[in-house]
Amino acid sequence: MAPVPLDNELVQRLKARFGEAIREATLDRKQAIVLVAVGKLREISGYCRDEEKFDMLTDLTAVDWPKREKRFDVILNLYSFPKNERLRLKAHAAESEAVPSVCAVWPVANWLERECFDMFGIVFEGHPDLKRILLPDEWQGHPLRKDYDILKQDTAWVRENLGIESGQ
Amino acid sequence: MALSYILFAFFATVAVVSAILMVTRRNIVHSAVSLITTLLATAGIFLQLRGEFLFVVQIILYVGGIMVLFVFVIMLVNLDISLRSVQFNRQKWVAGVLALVLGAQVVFAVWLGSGTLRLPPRHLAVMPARNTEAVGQALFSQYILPFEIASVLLLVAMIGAVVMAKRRV
Amino acid sequence: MADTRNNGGTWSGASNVETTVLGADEIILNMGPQHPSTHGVLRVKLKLDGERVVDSECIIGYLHRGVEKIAEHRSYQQFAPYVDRMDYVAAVSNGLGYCEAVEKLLGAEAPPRARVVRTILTELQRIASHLLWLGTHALDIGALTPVFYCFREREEILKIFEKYCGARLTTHAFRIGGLQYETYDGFEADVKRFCEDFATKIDEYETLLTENRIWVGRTKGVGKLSAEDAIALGVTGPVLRASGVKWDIRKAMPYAAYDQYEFEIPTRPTGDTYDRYVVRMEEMRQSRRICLQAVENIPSGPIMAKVGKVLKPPPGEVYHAIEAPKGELGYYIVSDGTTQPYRLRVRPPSFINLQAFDRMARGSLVADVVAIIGTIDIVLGEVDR
Amino acid sequence: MSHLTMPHLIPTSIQPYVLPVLWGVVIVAVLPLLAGYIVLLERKVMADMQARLGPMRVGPHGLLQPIADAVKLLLKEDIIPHDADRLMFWVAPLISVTMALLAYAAMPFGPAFQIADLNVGLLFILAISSLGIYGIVLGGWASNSHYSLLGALRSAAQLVSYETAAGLGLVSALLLAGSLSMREIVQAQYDQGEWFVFSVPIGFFIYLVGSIAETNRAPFDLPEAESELVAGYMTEYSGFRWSLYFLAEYANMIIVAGIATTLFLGGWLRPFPRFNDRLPGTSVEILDALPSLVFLGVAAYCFWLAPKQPVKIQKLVMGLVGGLCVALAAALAGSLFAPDAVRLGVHGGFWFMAKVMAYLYAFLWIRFTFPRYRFDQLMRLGWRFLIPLALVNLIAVAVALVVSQEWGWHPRVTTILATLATLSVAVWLASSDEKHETAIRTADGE
Repeated sequence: MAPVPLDNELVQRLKARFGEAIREATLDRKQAIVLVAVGKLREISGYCRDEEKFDMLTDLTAVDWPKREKRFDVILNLYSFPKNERLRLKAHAAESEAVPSVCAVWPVANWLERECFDMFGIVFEGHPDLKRILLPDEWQGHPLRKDYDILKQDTAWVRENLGIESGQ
Repeated sequence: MALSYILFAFFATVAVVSAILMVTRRNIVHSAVSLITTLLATAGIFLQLRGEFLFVVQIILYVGGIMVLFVFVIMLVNLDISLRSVQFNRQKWVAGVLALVLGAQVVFAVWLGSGTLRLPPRHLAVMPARNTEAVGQALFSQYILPFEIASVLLLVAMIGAVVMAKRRV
Repeated sequence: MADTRNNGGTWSGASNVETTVLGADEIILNMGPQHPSTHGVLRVKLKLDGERVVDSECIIGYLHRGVEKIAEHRSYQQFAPYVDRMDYVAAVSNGLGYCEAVEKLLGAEAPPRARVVRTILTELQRIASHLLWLGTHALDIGALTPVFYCFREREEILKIFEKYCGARLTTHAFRIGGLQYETYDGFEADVKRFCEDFATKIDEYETLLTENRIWVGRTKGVGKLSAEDAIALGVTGPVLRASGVKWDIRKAMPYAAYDQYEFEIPTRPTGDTYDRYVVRMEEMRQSRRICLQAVENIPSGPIMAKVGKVLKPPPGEVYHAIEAPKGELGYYIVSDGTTQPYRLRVRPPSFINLQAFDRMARGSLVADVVAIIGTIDIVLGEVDR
Repeated sequence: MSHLTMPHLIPTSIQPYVLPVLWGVVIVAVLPLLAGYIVLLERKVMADMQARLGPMRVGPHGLLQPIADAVKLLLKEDIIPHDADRLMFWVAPLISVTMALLAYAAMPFGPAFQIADLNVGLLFILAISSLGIYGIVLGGWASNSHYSLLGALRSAAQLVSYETAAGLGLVSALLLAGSLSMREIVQAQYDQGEWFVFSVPIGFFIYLVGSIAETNRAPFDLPEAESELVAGYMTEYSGFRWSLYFLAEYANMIIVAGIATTLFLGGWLRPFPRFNDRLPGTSVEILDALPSLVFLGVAAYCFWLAPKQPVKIQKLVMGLVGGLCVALAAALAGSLFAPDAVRLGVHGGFWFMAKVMAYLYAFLWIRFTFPRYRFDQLMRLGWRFLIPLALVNLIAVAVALVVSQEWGWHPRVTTILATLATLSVAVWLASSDEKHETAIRTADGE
């Protein structure tokens, strides 16, 4: 069940094109995962959409690994209608590092990136209107980070707007 | 006959009072409503003269049609801007003189007394019983020319409105 | 939930709501979050020029409960009921997606009997979800009668759910690895009876609406979305199929028992509100066909795979998507070997379809905004999570 | 008033004053009750069409529901918005209700029951009901809220434009009647032996559509469309003030139904007025016995239902309703043997109300089957389809009349030809409108 290194033509074409920007390619539970350098994310996404025909960005999300120095995994789930195939691009990003936005490549990323910013605090550089989408604007903190304890809320906002003292 | 005098007095006072109200009201919609009451009062006077058709047409046309558009426009236009602008443009003296002249003429006519006026014989003043047909007959026989001219005038007005509206859309 | 109290920061440059009054050429009309036709707590800020919509912004988050954060503090079995609360109109298909994702994570496989019963219940839930959509959508556009017919049929389906697992709306009908309950005797008869008389009922709705000149007038050409825009905006489900893209996960990547039955995928060329109506009506017919085929021979055998009481999936990650009534519902689960998921991300079809609202609403009239919100078929529980 | 059969209790000198007042009081008293029961009828018919039961809790089968509604509305708190224009806010519903009630002055409920037979009767009713717009417009403006102002402006625009369409529809029937007095119109239909709905069907259709739009009923109920403008001009009104608007709407509905009945469905005339062969051995015409039979049937149904009622009080009230129907049947039957004027009066009233109820049922039926028009479609239908069609219909009927008088053809033949001509124009208008509409849609679609 452990992830197995993957080396099919798609990975070779990517490596040929982007060289060492393609860090590693693995297969986990029969699903292709390609780890890429975060700087090149936009070029690789453009390439995947145009040449590799991954014309739909199904989902864009992030995973927080606090113990690593580049703590965030930015995950892009792609899908290709012609080839009926899925591909998962992954990029490591440090806390204050700006991730290039893929809104230009897939417009659906607009709200998805806003949610990532809202929940993780990852800044997407080049996003047309990056602001919180689910939480109120003045909310402090990013809930889906591992160090954001589930009991601790932005008590200031809750007290001021909802008038609940304990915030619980 | 006493009742008709009472009714006439009532309608006349209502018409005059609401006319004055219309001019003096600060709130535009109130003045529009008082204009409507004036028109209704004049319709009442038509009815007094047994002119049912005129009474009904006055209500349908003036009050039911034109005044609705007046009120419509009043609501569309943004009121508070126009309220702040100056209402009177400081020509009090000219207005005062004109009012005096007009008043003098009215007083002189009343002073001379109705004897001097060449009023048509009494019975003509009251309209024939079935006056809808009478109005119809008169309109399309003796007064066919003014009727056509009026309709052309209305047509021109409509086309003008359409042309103006077209450009803005 | 972008709050308007600060000085118009949330709006590209427009002044605060109060100052733009009727007189100026543009007004800002605020619909929701307590508006009768926003299908829940959605707030839409429309910038109008007269009756025409110039710009729109959806403000969401009023129903945000932090489901993904909770998932990180619950075991896999404990989290299953939360999944029903997201798209509370199609709880069964949420459950199917989650259970199959975790089974993929474990490398387990539900037994054939469980997979067939799951398919039947999910297709019934799809019909129920579309019925609720049709009723409320028609009510927004002013047709008062269809809503009662739709709810009458939906009631039959909810009765079947209640007999099977005791709950009508948030059913928690499935377990990781298969089913908790054996089907009650008479299950096949109930489903067959429902499917039989549903055929005439759906024709009843069609006669009421499809050729109705006012209905056609209110829906044709409203909220147009081209195929390219749909794919670019990541729209999935009936909204995508109505724009002419023939794609359905049940056919592209079959799951549960969908590969055993034949059914068509309805598509329409122009992608306006009328086409989405036709696509969903046709989908209900196809779901009925699937149910009929499935009920014919439900394989006997165990209903639960051997996954054991305590689930400890080996470390790694999986993304599994199913065709929910609203679109592609995906679960991306990262496991670190413990009994609790390290990260659980739900790909919500309503949230992503709602993003296409601005593209559809721009240039339409205020009365159409209500029809457009209805035609995207969103459930705010899933949009806000 | 001479034809009144009322025993001459009142000295004739003041009769022209007392009688109208008496009838006026009767109408103003009966109308709110009638409007209330039409609301109940509407909810029951709506429920029946939607596979459910409608109000069943208050009284047997919800028969006391209108009374409950009225009491509730009286007790509800009466809120006046903060900086609303208090005078206008108070006056607006009054205007609506008084205009609605005033229009009943010329309405011929039966040969005997008509307050004032003006010789401009029809025009008078149209004029008074067109004043009703002020109630809506001022109400919308006075409540000083964004939504109600939009609703008021929209309903004013809708009423003004559909009044012309409905008016022109009426004029085509007036051509045949030749007079504006409601009584003479009905008399003309009796003389010509044919209801005008058969001679000018398109006029009737235009008036039907126009009247639905004029009373803000679905599918033209955009001003108070729940989904966009919440409740249109009525948003800020509550309690009794709101019920005044509600009463005005239903009173207008009955007026519009009354006009249609008088002009197109032969007012108080029995379906086949001239068919008068007698029941064997009696002086009673067969068709005259019909109304009492209908009420007997209803009474039988009530008595059959009564024992089935769960609660004792409901048994009692159902029995009461049955008794009422029997009394009505007896009155109708009794009047057959009374002097002619009384018989005509009572039966005329029955037939008039039956036709009004049938017309209102068509209103309700249309309301529950059609979705709502969008505002621009509503205006387009009014101005580009109905009014031109009404004008063409008017010309066609006029030409038909002249042709039948000059060349001696039978009037029915010429009117049928006129109807066919207008129908072809209607089809052409609809198709050209369709092409134009798709042209607009494709234009602003890109």
